[in-house]
Amino acid sequence: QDAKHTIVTVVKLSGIAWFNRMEDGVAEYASETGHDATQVGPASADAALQVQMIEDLIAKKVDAITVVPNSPEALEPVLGKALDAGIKVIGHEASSLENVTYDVEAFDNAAYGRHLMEALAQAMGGEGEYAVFVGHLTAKTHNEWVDAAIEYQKEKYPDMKLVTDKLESNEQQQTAYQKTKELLRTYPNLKGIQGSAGEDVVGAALAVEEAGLDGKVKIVGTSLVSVAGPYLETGAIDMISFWDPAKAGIAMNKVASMAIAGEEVTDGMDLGVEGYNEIKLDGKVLYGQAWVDVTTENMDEYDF
Amino acid sequence: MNEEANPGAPILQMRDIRKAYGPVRVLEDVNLELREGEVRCLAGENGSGKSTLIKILSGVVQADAGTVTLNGETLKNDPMRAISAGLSVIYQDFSLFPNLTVWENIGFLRSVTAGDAVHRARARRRQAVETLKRMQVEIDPDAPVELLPVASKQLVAIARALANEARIIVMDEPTTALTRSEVAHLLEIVDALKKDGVSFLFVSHKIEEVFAVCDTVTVLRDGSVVVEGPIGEFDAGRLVEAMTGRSVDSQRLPREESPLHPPFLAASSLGRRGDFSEVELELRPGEIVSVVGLLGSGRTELAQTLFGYMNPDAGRIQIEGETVKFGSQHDAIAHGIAYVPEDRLTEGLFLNQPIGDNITVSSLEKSTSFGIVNATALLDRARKAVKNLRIKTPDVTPAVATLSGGNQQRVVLARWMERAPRLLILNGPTVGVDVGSKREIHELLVSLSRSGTAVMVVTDDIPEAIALSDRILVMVRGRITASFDAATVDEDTLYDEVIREDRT
Amino acid sequence: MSALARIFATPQGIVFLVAVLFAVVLGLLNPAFFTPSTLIDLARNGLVTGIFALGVMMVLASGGIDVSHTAIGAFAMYATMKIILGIDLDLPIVAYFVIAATLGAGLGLINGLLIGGLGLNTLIVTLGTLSFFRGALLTFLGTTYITSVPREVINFSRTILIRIENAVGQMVSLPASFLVLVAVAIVLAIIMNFTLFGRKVYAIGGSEEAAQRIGIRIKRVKVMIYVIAGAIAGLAGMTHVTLSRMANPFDLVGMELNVIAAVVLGGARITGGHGTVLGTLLGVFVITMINTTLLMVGVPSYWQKFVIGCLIIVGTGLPIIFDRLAKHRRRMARPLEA
Amino acid sequence: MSALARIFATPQGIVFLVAVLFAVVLGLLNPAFFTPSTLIDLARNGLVTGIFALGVMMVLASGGIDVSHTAIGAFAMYATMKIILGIDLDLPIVAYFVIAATLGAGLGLINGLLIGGLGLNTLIVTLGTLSFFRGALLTFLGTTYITSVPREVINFSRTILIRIENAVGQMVSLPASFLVLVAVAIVLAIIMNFTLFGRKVYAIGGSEEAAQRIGIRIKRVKVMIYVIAGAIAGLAGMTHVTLSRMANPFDLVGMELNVIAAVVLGGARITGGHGTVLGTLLGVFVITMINTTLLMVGVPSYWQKFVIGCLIIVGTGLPIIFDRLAKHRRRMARPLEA
Ligand SMILES: Nc1ncnc2c1ncn2[C@@H]1O[C@H](COP(=O)(O)OP(=O)(O)OP(=O)(O)O)[C@@H](O)[C@H]1O
Ligand SMILES: Nc1ncnc2c1ncn2[C@@H]1O[C@H](COP(=O)(O)OP(=O)(O)OP(=O)(O)O)[C@@H](O)[C@H]1O
Ligand SMILES: [Mg+2]
Ligand SMILES: [Mg+2]
Repeated sequence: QDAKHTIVTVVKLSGIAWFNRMEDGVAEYASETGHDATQVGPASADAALQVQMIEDLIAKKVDAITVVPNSPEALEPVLGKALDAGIKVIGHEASSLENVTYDVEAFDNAAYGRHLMEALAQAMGGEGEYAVFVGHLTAKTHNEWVDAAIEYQKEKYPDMKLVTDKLESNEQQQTAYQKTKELLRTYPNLKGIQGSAGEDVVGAALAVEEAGLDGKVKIVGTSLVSVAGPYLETGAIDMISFWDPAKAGIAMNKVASMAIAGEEVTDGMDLGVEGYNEIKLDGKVLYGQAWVDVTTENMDEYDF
Repeated sequence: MNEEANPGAPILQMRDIRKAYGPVRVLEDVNLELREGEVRCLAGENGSGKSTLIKILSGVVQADAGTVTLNGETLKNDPMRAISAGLSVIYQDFSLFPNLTVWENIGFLRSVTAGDAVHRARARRRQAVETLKRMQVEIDPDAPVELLPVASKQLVAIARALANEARIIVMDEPTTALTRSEVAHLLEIVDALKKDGVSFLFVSHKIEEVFAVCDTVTVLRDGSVVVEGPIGEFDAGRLVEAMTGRSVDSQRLPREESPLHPPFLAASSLGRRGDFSEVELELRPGEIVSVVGLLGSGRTELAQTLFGYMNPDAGRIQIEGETVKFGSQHDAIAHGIAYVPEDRLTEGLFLNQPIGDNITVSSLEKSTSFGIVNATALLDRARKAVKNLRIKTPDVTPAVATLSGGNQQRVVLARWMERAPRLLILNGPTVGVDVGSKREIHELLVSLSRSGTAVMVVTDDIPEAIALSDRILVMVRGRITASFDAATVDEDTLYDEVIREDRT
Repeated sequence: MSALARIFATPQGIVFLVAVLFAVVLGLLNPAFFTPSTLIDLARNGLVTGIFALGVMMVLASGGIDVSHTAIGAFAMYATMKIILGIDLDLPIVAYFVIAATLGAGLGLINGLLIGGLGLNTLIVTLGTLSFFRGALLTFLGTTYITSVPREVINFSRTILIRIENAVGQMVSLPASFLVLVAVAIVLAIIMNFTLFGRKVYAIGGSEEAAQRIGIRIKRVKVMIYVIAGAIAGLAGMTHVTLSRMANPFDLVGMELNVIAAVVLGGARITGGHGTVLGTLLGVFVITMINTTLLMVGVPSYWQKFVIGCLIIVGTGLPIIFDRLAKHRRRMARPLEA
Repeated sequence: MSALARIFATPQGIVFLVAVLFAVVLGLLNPAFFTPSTLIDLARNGLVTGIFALGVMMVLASGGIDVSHTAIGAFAMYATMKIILGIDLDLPIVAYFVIAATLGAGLGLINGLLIGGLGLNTLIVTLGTLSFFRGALLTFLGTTYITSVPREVINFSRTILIRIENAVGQMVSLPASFLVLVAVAIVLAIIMNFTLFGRKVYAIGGSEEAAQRIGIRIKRVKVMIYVIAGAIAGLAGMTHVTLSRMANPFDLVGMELNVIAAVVLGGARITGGHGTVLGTLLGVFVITMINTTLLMVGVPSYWQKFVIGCLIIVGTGLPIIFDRLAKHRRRMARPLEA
């Protein structure tokens, strides 16, 4: 490849383990291909800050922007502006985005949500009260997971019962902790919690442990070993799942490069990234099968 | 220098003190000495540099040149060192802590000088109570200072200085808010302490106090010492002449008789619970009426009620025959009434804003058309007022805070005169004003009154009342007990009437 | 004092110099910086902060402080959109701004009554109403984005005042909402400098007690100040909608300290009595420049906080140090004999 | 005045009564509220706010304001963890707190020197350092969570003072870090009431000019105030780590207005000179109760903001109204003749 592309990945929030790992992937991609691939993100998970960053990137005239939006709707106008300026836009965790060239999803969100619910139901023995967390009520992906999970539970595990509306953690461990405590007091028979943001399960596990309920309240959700490790170890968290953000980062950048070069992405194609070997293309959205389950047993295999 | 007058070594020496604020030279080569047991009066007109000299002495303000030696030790611009060397200052503005109790205010100075690490609440409170008892004043030691009236605050400031067992006490106009009997007590205490070897530096514009208590006098004029010597070498006339550079008449101001106009404001059976009752009052254009009385006699409340600041509970107020009801002071202002408060420092002035703005701020409407203010017209008016009232300032742009107390008072007056009020009520109009300026302010008020303004003055300065007014009302415990023609009454009669209730 | 020294002796001067220095460094690092398009970009980015800041400046000049302005802005913008979508009428865009300003004025009235009427401390009241207005918005009006904004808003946000091409061939445009800032700035400058009301605001900021004694109806003036500040905040909120083309009830709140920082950098004093429209705009410009251009030269975003923190401290600290030095030098320059 | 009326006439009184009322309503809605476990829960939840609030109270008493305390806390906690993980020594948990307090004191010293030494406005300085400390933390120390906190911290956070079972069989426990709050409260109460330093703080808050004139070395005292406040903020940061078992550099900052609200509800005045340890703890208790228990009765979380906003306004407004009424009544009770 002779042309050097400038690709910037805009993440929800910089500094948290999840996106640090994604940054590793972006860096790996940069060093392997020689493209100028970098990652930026705001200090707080705020759509307005992302808008501002993208405005700046448009001004800098990068070749492609890959973005993990805090709120897809809020970003539509500025992403449209980017497309108008001839910049390729690749989304992630935002299959509803319209102003994108492509959107890369690690997996079909509904399938992933069902997968998590299955794990929670197994742990709870198929019955009892449970609650669900999302990072933000406006985060599309989290809501898709959770909605599919709830639907799956109603169909398959009628003895389980969702006690309250989706809870919002603002992707903060403290908030998740606080709300879990309140949950436990309000619904003393609670037996399960499903988290969506990486911090949800950690906050929930701390509250559950403090209430002396570890083992009794099952916790399953999306997180990383580096975040949830101590609680996986003690068994306060039963299982975490994730997709490797590094791999997602590479996949996004790869798709971005292809788009810049004018190459076509096709159904069933192999991106050459683990978990994205046989992608499913649905309109502008392409899905991999890239989820990973971690429990006490296999947690040592992951160092991020 | 008159060494014989006070044998003994000087415990305080100020040498060649020089100070300038920007281009203004406030003090030039001032020398001052104080011996053990000496009471020295520091006299001078407003703005002659008395307060500044005191602030340099106490280390609050740094001199540009010169030395201050206390007990042989040279002080270096540090209030703490000065205080521990035995200096206590009663500042013109009191410098109290409004949030703390009376006793803690009194005891604080002592705690600081003693270098206490722990807060010795009980001991300090006891000392404070003793000091108050010694001064024969009744103030609740546990009351927060912010709730006290001005006079009590001044007494607390004095108590703080006395409680510190200081060797030198500086009093910058300590009696401005006090009544005669309180002043008498204070002077007794000064006498007693003097016998114990305590020295005093005493600033007052009340000439009779100076002669009553001082041994020696230093007179400042425009920042330089003009005369200095034992009090015996002076009489009132000479002292005033030294201060002002001219002779000032202390007699009743001459004035042309003005025809009897119908009253501008008349009050009948006016009463306010707990403050005053059955007040009958007529204020006429061309007449100056003084209301004299002791602290707490209700004079201030009466004045404020006439200004709409408080509501009366009984009786009525008529303006030019029409009964009126003031909802707030704005209604009074709308009727052409102006009020000059007694506490000019906190209530009257925007200290950090230019002199010009302070003068014109209450009469902006005069230079306003269609809501838009004409800035040049304002400036012109301010300059004219500064000239008319002889306010000592190079221009109208410096902040009012840079003026001396007496000049600040003139700014307050200038402001109200800009409004051309129909009735001007003044509460202690010459508090802290030097004799020369006082006379000028009196002259101003008389000419204002002759030009058709009704003037009411609330004061406890009996000579002032006689010099200034046409009619004098005496207020005792909320009632007007006597009315005198100022041209014929003498000081003693008036004073007897004022304290009548005290004796019975 | 030389001219330079005199400039250095005021907070605005320092801030201005730092801004120039900053711009020069940026320009060296990225030559694209010195183009008209950068200026337009900054003007656009500082729009909402600028409008908020003008209202806050007036409050500061009166000796108060207002931290509730962002909550007022958010409430006004969201309520306006709800109302308009509710009545379903084709109103001109001016009507939107009028509604938002009116709502803002209404909320400002609450501040004003508490502060002017009851005489409560301004920081406490606005801390309370910041929480109160925001809570009311989220509890009673809603928590969902309104993305289906009326056509008028979209049209207005597409109306462009200036559009120029930058160095790399992209369009940079100044939206019509910039006129809102211009209008607020001009009107406020007239109010503050040429009307009796403006004088009274500065007088109250100088000394409340004194203002009262001379017959200024402090209560009325204060109520008026907060009503105007509220209306301005409402305009800022509405402007925000026209820029983002959606109404997000979670927006705006959180930027209040940033706005106050801009106003203070612009020379208004927290102790009251001082503050100018021009200074405030300068402060906003500097803060915006730092916030949005550091990224352009590849500096990580956390540096912004660091730099703004430094600037606030240096901008208020240096003038004092210079002042002291100058005083000392003047004293030393005088002859020893008086 | 009756006893009740007298209580109503102070802000703390109002706040206390509202808190009681609130608790009664909560208890009626959810009988589980009136159990010792609720109290323990509240104590645990208000821990960090409480420690911060005590430092802020001292600053308010001196007539200043400190909005940088959360940034100091975050910096101290994160730097402490970095240092300890860096040196890799087995230190007792006390050492952690000592390090955090020392770091906090160091940052407080910066505030103190700017405020005391240069005489800058406290709100401006701490606004600046809030931004500055936070920027420095994220720029120079790092932005990643530290989840692998040392064993000592985990052990300490598992050390329990009281553990009781609540009505539904769950454990509610008061962690040992509660002792940090108790210690800070006791030490501060002693400082403020029984040392001359504490009295000087109130004196400066009452009138700086007067304090200087009677020989209080204002600069020194002010520097000391911000150093102590910084140390307290450092302790709060470290306490936060022992509660959350991880060090997140993004935590804490953002709660500063909440802390100030608590202090003000507790009777400290923003104009200086007033404020007590007990009042502050009461304020924190009330804020915490509202923040954490509304969900128990099924009220959506945005109501919290609304309620706290109301409380701040009512808590500061009602006493003034009552005071006016009482004064009027007292006057009316006097006979008509003077
Ligand atoms: N901080 C200041 N800045 C500038 N000028 C000042 C300042 N303080 C005092 N001055 C000026 O110094 C001169 C002396 O003031 P000072 O207060 O010492 O007078 P004073 O003799 O005490 O008068 P009074 O009897 O009215 O109290 C005045 O002309 C005043 O304007
Ligand atoms: N804010 C206050 N709180 C409590 N008591 C007060 C307050 N203000 C005044 N008083 C009391 O009211 C009485 C009247 O005080 P005030 O000083 O107003 O009297 P006055 O007649 O104006 O005398 P003067 O003019 O000499 O000051 C005093 O006994 C004083 O203690
Ligand atoms: Mg003086
Ligand atoms: Mg009085």
